[in-house]
Amino acid sequence: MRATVNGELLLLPEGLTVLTLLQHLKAGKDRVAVERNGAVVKKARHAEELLAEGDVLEIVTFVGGG
Amino acid sequence: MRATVNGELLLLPEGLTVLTLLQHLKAGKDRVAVERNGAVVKKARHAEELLAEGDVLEIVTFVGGG
Amino acid sequence: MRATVNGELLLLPEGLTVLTLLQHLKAGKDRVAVERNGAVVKKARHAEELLAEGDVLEIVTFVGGG
Amino acid sequence: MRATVNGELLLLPEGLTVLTLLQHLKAGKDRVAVERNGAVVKKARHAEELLAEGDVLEIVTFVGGG
Amino acid sequence: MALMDDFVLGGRKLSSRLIVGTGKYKDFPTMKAALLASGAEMVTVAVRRLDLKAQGEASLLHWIPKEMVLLPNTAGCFNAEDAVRTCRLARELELGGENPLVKLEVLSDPATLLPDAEETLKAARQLVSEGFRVLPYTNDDPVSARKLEEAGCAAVMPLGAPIGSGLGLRNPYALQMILDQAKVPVIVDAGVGTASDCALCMEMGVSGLLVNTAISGAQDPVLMAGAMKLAVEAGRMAFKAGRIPRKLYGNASSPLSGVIGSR
Amino acid sequence: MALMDDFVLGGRKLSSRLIVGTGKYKDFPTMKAALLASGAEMVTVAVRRLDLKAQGEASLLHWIPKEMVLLPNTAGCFNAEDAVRTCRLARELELGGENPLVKLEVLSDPATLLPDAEETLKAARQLVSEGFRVLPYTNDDPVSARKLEEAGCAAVMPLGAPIGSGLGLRNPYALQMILDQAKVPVIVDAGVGTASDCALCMEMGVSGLLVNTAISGAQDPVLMAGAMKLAVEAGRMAFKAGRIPRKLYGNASSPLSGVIGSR
Amino acid sequence: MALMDDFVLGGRKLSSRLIVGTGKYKDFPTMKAALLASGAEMVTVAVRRLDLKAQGEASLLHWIPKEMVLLPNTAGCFNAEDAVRTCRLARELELGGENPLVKLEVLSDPATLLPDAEETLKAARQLVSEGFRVLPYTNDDPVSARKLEEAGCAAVMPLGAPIGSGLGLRNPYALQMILDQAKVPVIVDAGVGTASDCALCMEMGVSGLLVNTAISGAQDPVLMAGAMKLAVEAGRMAFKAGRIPRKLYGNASSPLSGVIGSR
Amino acid sequence: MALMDDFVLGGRKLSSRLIVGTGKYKDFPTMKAALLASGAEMVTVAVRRLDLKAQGEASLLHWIPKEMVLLPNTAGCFNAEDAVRTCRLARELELGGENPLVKLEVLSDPATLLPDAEETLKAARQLVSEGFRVLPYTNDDPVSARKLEEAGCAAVMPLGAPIGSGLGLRNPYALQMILDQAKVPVIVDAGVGTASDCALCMEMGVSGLLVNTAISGAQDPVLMAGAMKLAVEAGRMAFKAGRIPRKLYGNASSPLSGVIGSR
Repeated sequence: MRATVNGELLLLPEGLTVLTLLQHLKAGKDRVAVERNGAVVKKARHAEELLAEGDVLEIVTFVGGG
Repeated sequence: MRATVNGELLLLPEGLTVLTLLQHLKAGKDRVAVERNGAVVKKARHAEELLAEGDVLEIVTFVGGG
Repeated sequence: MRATVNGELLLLPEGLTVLTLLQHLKAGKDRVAVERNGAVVKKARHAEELLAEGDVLEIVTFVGGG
Repeated sequence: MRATVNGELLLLPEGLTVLTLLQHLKAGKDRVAVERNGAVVKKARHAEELLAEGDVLEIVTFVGGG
Repeated sequence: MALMDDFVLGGRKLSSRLIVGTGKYKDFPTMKAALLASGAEMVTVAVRRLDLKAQGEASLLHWIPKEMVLLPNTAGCFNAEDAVRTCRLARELELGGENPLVKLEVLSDPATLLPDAEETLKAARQLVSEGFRVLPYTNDDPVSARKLEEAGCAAVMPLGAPIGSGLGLRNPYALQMILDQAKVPVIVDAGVGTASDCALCMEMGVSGLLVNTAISGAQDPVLMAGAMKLAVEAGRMAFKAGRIPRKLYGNASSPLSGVIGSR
Repeated sequence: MALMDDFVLGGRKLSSRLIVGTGKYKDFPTMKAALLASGAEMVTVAVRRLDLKAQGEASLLHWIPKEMVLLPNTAGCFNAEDAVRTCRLARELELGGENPLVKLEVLSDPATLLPDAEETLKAARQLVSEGFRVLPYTNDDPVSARKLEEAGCAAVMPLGAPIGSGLGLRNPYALQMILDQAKVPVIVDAGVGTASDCALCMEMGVSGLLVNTAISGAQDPVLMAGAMKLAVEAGRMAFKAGRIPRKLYGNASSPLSGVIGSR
Repeated sequence: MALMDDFVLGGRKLSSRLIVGTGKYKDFPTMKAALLASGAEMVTVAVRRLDLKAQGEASLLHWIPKEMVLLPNTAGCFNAEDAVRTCRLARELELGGENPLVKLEVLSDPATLLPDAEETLKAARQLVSEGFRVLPYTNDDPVSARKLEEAGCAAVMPLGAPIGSGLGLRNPYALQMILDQAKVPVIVDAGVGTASDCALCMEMGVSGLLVNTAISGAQDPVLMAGAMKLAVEAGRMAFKAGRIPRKLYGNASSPLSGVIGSR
Repeated sequence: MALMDDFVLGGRKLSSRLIVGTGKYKDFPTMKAALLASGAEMVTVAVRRLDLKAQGEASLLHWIPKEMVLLPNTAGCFNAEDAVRTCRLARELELGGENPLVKLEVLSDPATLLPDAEETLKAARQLVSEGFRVLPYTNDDPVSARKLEEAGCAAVMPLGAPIGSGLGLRNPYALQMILDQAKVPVIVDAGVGTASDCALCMEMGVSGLLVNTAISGAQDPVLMAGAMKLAVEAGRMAFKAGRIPRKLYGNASSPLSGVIGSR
């Protein structure tokens, strides 16, 4: 399955949820937030939210800024 | 016939055109422009443009300004 | 005996020294310094220094200043 | 005869006056003023004023300045 | 010595870089004398309701030298719509003309008299689409200026300070940024207090200035108008002449050598 | 429009309030053109040793318009005695004259080129006693200025900034105090960088300015000279015209009443 | 002596009036030391894409003292929509909270880094409607500030000068007008260069300052953070203490009477 | 965080760089509280004739904390001779001491309260020859400052502005020149109006400040004293920390990459 994650087109296993995607990307270490096709996916729904072909995902975290 | 001219409600004779209104108001001496119900009435049409009950007219001229 | 003390002409008893003058003026309460006829009289000499007719004395102390 | 002119020690013919010195130096072209041993020599006296051994002379003119 | 560098503002070729207002003079003769003393080729006028009671009153236009270009403004408007309507009437007052010039001025409130950049931009877009040549009065925010230029305005006219404040150029940094980016003429409008304010702005490279209160409100308006005329020319010439750099330690203007008594 | 207010400086009646220097020009023709463009009626010159090697070299004086009054200076002197000797020679160079004018300039050191107020005062007292009309260059300390005036100087000439720095008027507060107390003309000497600096000083009420480096060092000295001329006139006229007061909140220049759409 | 006057910003009670950024430090330990030295109780953080390649990299949050309130910003956004999306993600990152605080920053372009007032206002209206407590970074135009306040922002944060410029408060007149009208806290955001800039703004009556580059870019960031802390407190205290008026002529601090030698 | 950098002034090691005056307080308790709040280690006092009529009146010295070093001044003296006599009396008042510290202040006139540089220099030379450690109050002329240093003064104390004017540092250029050349401590004496003035001077690198009216004349002198204390420390720390450079165009404090929505 293809999806655009943080601006890059990735080839991903089928049937991923937001949660398993984050695990797949080893993005667990940080506090992150996820936007799927322009809408935020609440943490509470990470386990259920299934990804689909062509999804556009943004995975963000806090960095230094002023 | 009643019309609002420059913010004042006036009682006017029937059948006035923009041109005769200006004469009636002795507003000839200055270079003026007329707006009728929000739209400019071109000088060329002053003689034809008939006023109607309830018209809102603005008659303006140049004054000193910065 | 007459002497000018801090700009004022005073009539003083004969035989005053700087020390007895200060006592006479009840000027003991403060830390003071004395100039006689333009020259400082050191504290050590207050007891010996005899005043003379027409002396010009300045008795000063510290006051608030910037 | 030796004299210091404008800071330089010069060997000069005997019997020069200020006037002949200026001619000798071809200093005629400009408006100049002359100081001899610290004192100005008025133009009127240039012809009489005889130079002496060891004189210190300053010959000045106007230059651009602010 | 005169410097020959005309500039084009809203399609008009101008040799004077001082535009003056016609407001707040104690009488018309004084105004006329000041306009002439200023050497201005373009003067601003306001559009207002004809006073129906004032019969046969002298008209402003009789007192403005014929050769001066009229620049109608929208002063007094506090929203885009009123400003647009005012411009349409101004065009009619000017007896048409293909691409009428207007000074767009949309204020935020009577207390500060500061421009409302948002409404000004809205009005500018509409007026440009109707063929007006728009000279917008704006704040000193380089972003507002850029948007007005992108909207097709014929110039940008940032304030130096609030209208009538006489504070001069409060923020040269902002003006410098506006100048760095602008491809249309930059005119400093409002805030000038005295002649040196004009010279200073011109030296930064602005194309011109628009002044009213500083002239009409001076104790001697005609003399001040003359002062502003010279100051604008002086500032322009100094800009062209290329000033010396600023440094903490200077250099002697007279030679330090050849001094008497030295060895 | 021209403003008629001559002033008297060291016994000379002048209508131009701009005095210019003759130093540091790339060549004499440029200098002459700049002097003419400046409209100056008085120009400063330095007194230096004749160059005994330079035969038949063109003379400065051939390039200074005859109608201009020469103001010899003592630039390059670092003590009172050298300055006094230089003035005596200058008097001789000027072919006498009852009360010769001199610009007294005693500097403290070549690095800062700042005036030595103590030595300047000493020299001023001596020169006045010898009948000179002394125009002293000084710092911007009102006390120095007062002492020079009390010593009988014909004017006081405080710096705006160090010679050749181009920083303009660094301390308007000090200049204001000097103006408040002075009964002789106050001339701002040194520090000017560009035209607006001149206008600004004149608007404060100084009698005139003395400028050299800002003109001779400009990329186009002749054009800058013209700019300075206009700026000085503009500043003088603005001073006379009486500027509007400064305030944080301004006033409308167009009437706020009679706007369309209002009730 | 400590001055007790907490203030409330976006629902948070703060005793420190200095908010600091976390950007551009050479390393996290330096950042943490500077944050502690600044005494700040609120720090800004940016929201950025997780770097998918950087495995196990240290996280910013481990280096920010737990007691400090995070203020996520929308830096890097150049339009309202991106800013709104960024705030929604920030809310999620902050693990909810009823009315999350955000620093709204919508820039016009990477060259000037100036705020786009139009887009900022658009985003502010949307965010307020979604329950955010919005602290908007804006230009120094009092009209923009008023509109943001009317849109329901919890504060207004005008710039002192462009981000990272270090120019300090370029236009105190504009800031004064913003203060005169504002009913929400006014925070000066961006432009500070050194400690005295902070003191000066606080003395005008602003509620606080937001500083990043002036600290992280100093040669000794930790020492500068301490300097800013003291300067903000000093400025606040001076504002409360009521300064003496400015006048050209002063008054003696020592008595002029009772001097020796007098009559 | 505290910065450890004591300095030596007239042989005294000081950790506080704020010297305060004791004049013009509404009462002694307020003065004492302000002295303590200021953190000063050295305080100025004036020498005046004892009031022969005021029996048993409270003495100033009872209200000055014992640990504070007294710095007697010659305020009120208008010529060198009176100043020298006053210093000799002050030495006696201080109960001797090998090399007594004095603040030399010779004023020109009661109207401007400006220092008379000529008389000050004369007095300084005499006092140094008598073994005094002289801290002279002077104008902001770098040449005066250099001569006082050459005369053997232990520091130079240029004014920021006239005594009691509250105008702050009027001429930073002059102060910079004084700092560039001085090998003794430079203390800004007089002119400070509020806390930011202190920070600004310290950031330029002066060794300390002397403040009186700005504290005693504030609406809340004790609070202002505290503000000045912090501002002086803040300014010193900022000077040591090394500020960022000023530039017209800034730099982002948040990374411009990694923004959502970008490609």
